[in-house]
Amino acid sequence: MSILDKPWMAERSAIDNAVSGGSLNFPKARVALIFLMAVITVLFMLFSVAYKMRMELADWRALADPSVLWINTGFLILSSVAMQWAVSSARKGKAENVKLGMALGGAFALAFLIGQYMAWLQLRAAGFYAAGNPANAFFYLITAMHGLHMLGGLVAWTRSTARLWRGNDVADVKLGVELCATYWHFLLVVWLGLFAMLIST
Amino acid sequence: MTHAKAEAQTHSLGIYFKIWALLFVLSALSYMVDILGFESYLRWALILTFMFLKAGLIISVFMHMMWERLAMMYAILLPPLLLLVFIALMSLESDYTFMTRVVFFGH
Amino acid sequence: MVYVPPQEVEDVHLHDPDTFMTKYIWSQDHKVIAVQYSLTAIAVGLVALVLSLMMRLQLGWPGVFDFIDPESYYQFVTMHGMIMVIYLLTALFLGGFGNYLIPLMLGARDMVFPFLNMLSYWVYLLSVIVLMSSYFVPGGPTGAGWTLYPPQAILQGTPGADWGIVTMLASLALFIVAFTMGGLNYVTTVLQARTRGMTLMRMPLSIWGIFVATILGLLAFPALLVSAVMLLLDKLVGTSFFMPAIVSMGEQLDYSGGSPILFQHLFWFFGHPEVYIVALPAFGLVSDLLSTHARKNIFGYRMMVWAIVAIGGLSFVVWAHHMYVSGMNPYFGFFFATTTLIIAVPTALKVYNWTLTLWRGNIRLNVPMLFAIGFIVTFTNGGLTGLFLGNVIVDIPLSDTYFVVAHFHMVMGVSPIMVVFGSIYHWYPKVTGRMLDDRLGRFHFWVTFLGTYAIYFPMHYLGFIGVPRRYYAYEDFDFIPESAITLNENISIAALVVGAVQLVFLYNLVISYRRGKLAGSNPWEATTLEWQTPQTPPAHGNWGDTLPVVYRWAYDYSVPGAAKDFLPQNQPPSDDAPVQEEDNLGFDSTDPASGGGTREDA
Amino acid sequence: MAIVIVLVLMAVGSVLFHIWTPWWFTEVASNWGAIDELIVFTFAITGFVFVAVVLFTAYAIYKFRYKEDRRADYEPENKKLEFWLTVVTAIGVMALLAPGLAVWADFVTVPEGAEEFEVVGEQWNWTFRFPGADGKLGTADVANITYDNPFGMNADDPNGQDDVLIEDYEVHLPIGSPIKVLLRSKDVLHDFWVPQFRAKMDLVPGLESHFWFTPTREGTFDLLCAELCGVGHYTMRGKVTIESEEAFKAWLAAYPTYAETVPAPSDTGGGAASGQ
Ligand code: HEA
Ligand code: HEA
Ligand code: CUA
Ligand SMILES: [Cu+2]
Repeated sequence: MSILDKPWMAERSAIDNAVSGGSLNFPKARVALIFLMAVITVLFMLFSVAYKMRMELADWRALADPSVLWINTGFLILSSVAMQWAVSSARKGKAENVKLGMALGGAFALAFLIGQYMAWLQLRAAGFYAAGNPANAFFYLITAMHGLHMLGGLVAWTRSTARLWRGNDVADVKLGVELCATYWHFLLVVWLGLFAMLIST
Repeated sequence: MTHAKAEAQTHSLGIYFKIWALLFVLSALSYMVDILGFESYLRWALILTFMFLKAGLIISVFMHMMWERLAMMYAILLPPLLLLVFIALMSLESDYTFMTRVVFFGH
Repeated sequence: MVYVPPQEVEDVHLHDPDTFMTKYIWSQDHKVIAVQYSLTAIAVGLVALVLSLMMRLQLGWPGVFDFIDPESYYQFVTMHGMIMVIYLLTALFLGGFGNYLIPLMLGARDMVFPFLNMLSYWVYLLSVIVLMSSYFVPGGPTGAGWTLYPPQAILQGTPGADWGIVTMLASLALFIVAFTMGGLNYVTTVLQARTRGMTLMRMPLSIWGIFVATILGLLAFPALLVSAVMLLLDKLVGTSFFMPAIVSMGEQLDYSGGSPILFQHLFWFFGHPEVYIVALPAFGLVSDLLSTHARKNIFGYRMMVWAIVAIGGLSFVVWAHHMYVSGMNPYFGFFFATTTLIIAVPTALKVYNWTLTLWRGNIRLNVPMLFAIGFIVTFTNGGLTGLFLGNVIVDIPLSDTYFVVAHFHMVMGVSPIMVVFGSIYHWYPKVTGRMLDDRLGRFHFWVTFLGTYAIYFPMHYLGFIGVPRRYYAYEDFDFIPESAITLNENISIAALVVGAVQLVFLYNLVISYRRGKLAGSNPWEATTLEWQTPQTPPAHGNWGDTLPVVYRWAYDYSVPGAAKDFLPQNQPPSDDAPVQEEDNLGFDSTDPASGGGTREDA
Repeated sequence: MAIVIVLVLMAVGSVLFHIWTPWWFTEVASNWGAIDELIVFTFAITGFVFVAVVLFTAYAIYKFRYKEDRRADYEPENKKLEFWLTVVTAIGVMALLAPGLAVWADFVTVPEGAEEFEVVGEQWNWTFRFPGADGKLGTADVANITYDNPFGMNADDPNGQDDVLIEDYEVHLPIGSPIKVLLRSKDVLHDFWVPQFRAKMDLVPGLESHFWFTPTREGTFDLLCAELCGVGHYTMRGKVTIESEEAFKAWLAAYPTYAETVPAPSDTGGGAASGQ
């Protein structure tokens, strides 16, 4: 099916009649997630554009990136790994491991968020206020935006996890677990990009 | 009409040649970027654009991907590509602003 | 011809309403949500309409109405522009028409995420409430112009710089959240929930327009969000994203180094796609109106789809044509003038195809058709003035004059509004089961069409003289002749008349709900699926027990050899309902790239 | 059928309105007369398209109005026709664009040796600065602005000492030679616009914008602000007088140079005190 088809023609018609209405072989929720991730990508790309542009103006003073960021990045990676483990356990039908993986994934994600907050506190203590310099402002802004998206992920995570704990069948929650994991990996990649940008300048 | 026939008519030889021609043009354009000496971000934006376009073409035709699926991939991938235009222009813009500040504001 | 049985639908769980509250208030039915969206949008639209009339009072009879001072004038301008573009048109086309038509036209039972859909409406309502609350905060709503350019938007000297701008930005952020929830729903529904036989290329153009506009919105609104968030921080926290060193009212402020131009780039990277977000659904809907009432297939369907997609893509690389006089890098002018004029080509093709659809048709001049014709005229007019503005050097004298105001009202304030009206007359029978009154409708059309032309056509000439926009008053300028003041007065009179006549329309909406002629299920003898529902108005779940199966494209009007002059999309091929056997119609029938795989999943 | 008549009247009426309109450009007073010509040319092309589309629509409606016993044609597409329409439109668009870009190229290339002067905008006043005897403007920055130094002059820039500062809403310019207008704002966006010159450009805080023109007609013209800059936007007015070189020199001589406005010698460094 393509834009070159002539939908009014008989031969085309015969083919089209047999076509079921789904364009993609994914569950609906996954399609929505893909679009959501595209939207978020655009959002962060635009922040980066603004960052790059603002950086080239003269009053930019790079800030000393708090070292706790490295630890946080570690948490985020662990969180992603745990989620992935939950997914593969779900595929194998091992309910207990799924629970454990999800719990760990959530815990590490929380640890990441707390760590990000610590980074803010450290910066403030060191006198880097948002209004002081655009580099500081961008740091707070970008980490906050990323954190908000993580929080949003945690809401979805809570729903899937609650269903797991209520004793639903693994097969029922499999999709939820998979989508969470995808989103987690996505946020990890976004963070790695942002982190690279923040520390390299 | 059977499905086999539908599949068979999908990729006649002509389209391969057309695609080859297009790929050729795109590569030529990439080289032009070098030859004409575009600079910094613009250069990379252009090269990346052509690269993406080529990759897209190859995926779409030679790897027998489903059109509909592809259309969606493009719908998702194209805008970030257009964002590259934005990035390139914004980079030029900040240089320009910076330049006027140096010349006229004295810092 | 193989017979394909109806698709085995995986039974969607419908949220069945049992009480009044769940049926009409917390409803998850896309039809109810659509009506909620539409009514809310029309309500704020009326506010914006009243604001425009207040502006016209001041411009027509300067100083006579002393409750309009400069502060309130700029607040009127800003709220009028913002409401009309975002809260009325975007919400009405996508939240209203999108919600109503997507599932019905595609043969689905509902949107794929009904709960999210409901949430989307409530967040939209919240954003409207926050917006309206700016009338009650100290200082009133912002008067920064709908473009909200910093530094002015957040500095003293602009009305509402303390609170109004904050409520405005907060409301926009909420709107974006609402839109994203709705948008993901529309896109996923179009891609995944079509009924058997409904391929993408069989979709009515309404759906194409709404679909592409939704994708544009999903990808463009983030730019508005980014600029709004950063502007908010500059305002509240004192960061300098957009703010350079500034002396305001004789005092050095605590800002340095930022770039106001960056805001403009971000804003228009959203803003230009935004104008197509309101144009593309209009393009789609009007195509269906024209085709149905001309009893003829839309001319050049494939070209129309291609043009919608091309316009959508191109609209992301023309943004800086709003910034020719902004002091940006002057060499950008070459790039943006070129891309801007290129966009005129696919748009022109759409105009041609609309007129060619009328050619050799069998045109029923009913109210929706009249509005559709009105659209063609006003859109052509407004689009052509866009060519003046897009051609960078020609824009230099015209920018920020009434020529621009005339351009965008013609192309956005009149032509899509024509489509809105036409579409309401067209689909009201499906929504309520009753026809709108025809005589009132004709009256409404004639006054609106002639009236708006009388408002905006002469306005271009004010622009040529050089009358600047966003001026509270024009006192003793040498270059503005006395006659221009008289002209302004006449424009205002026309605007008041047109504004008043909208009450007739509202009256018609209300009165016909009870007293209108019963419509039956397919009063216009249209082919698309929404007219083939078992009940009118469609019941919850839309289709009764089995989903419809689609056997033809959306435009089988006046098929040679058919018994009737329209064949519904779900009518199987037969002797008195043929499909075209051979390609003796088009110019070139060999088309190596067409064809493609079919899919067998349920 | 009323719609057919109305459409024809609209097409004809719009053209007649255009021909007879009393509302048109003021007489041009700069070298940018080419813009007027381009607009007339654009009008010719777009006007033709508009009339053609509307008349065609009207004719189609008239000819193919509903008849019970008639069937519409079945015509999904006509590739040949669509192709030619695309080509014709593309040609039309290029015909508009090419001359436009040529004039734009003139607009962005400031001629060698153009006289410079600077417009400084603030809410809601215009002030001006001329380069003085050395022909060079000194650097200036908003951060330097104090009560005594309203232009934010850099005290230690030698080029700036002889700059002539004009805190007045009226500016004079010599006729006949190209002038580069530099634009700077202290607070928000403004836009320097004299309708008779055709050209306009924003004043942007945080950068320096510019455009150029050659005055070709003597007289005093309204200067107005064309970018929304707060409640006083519509009151931000000025005057530009174009006159002979001698008259201009005489006028300029009446205004103080920067060095003359600096209150006391000991104070010269004071300008650097910024409000940061
Ligand atoms: C629905 C909304 C809508 C649409 C569709 C358009 C369509 C177009 N617009 Fe418009 N525009 C606005 C809404 C819209 N605009 C708004 C809201 C603003 C002002 C914002 C503000 O500042 O507040 C604006 C401002 C605006 C500007 C900035 C002016 C300024 O501030 O100085 C420019 C400049 O390029 C422009 C250009 C165009 C062009 C080239 C098109 C084209 O897409 C038009 C294409 C259509 C046609 C050309 C007609 C059909 C063609 C033919 C019949 C054939 C033609 C044939 C030949 C030429 C041979 N518009
Ligand atoms: C869709 C967009 C839209 C619409 C419909 C309108 C409608 C009108 N507009 Fe407006 N306008 C804008 C978008 C729109 N406008 C924008 C974006 C600006 C720029 C703001 C800025 O500079 O920041 C602007 C600015 C603007 C100005 C310039 C002010 C200035 O620069 O100082 C003026 C002046 O006359 C004006 C007048 C009018 C009038 C008289 C109407 C009308 O009222 C015309 C007649 C009425 C109709 C055509 C019917 C309209 C129908 C509805 C409103 C829906 C109501 C719903 C139902 C009844 C179902 N508008
Ligand atoms: Cu200064 Cu408007
Ligand atoms: Cu635009």
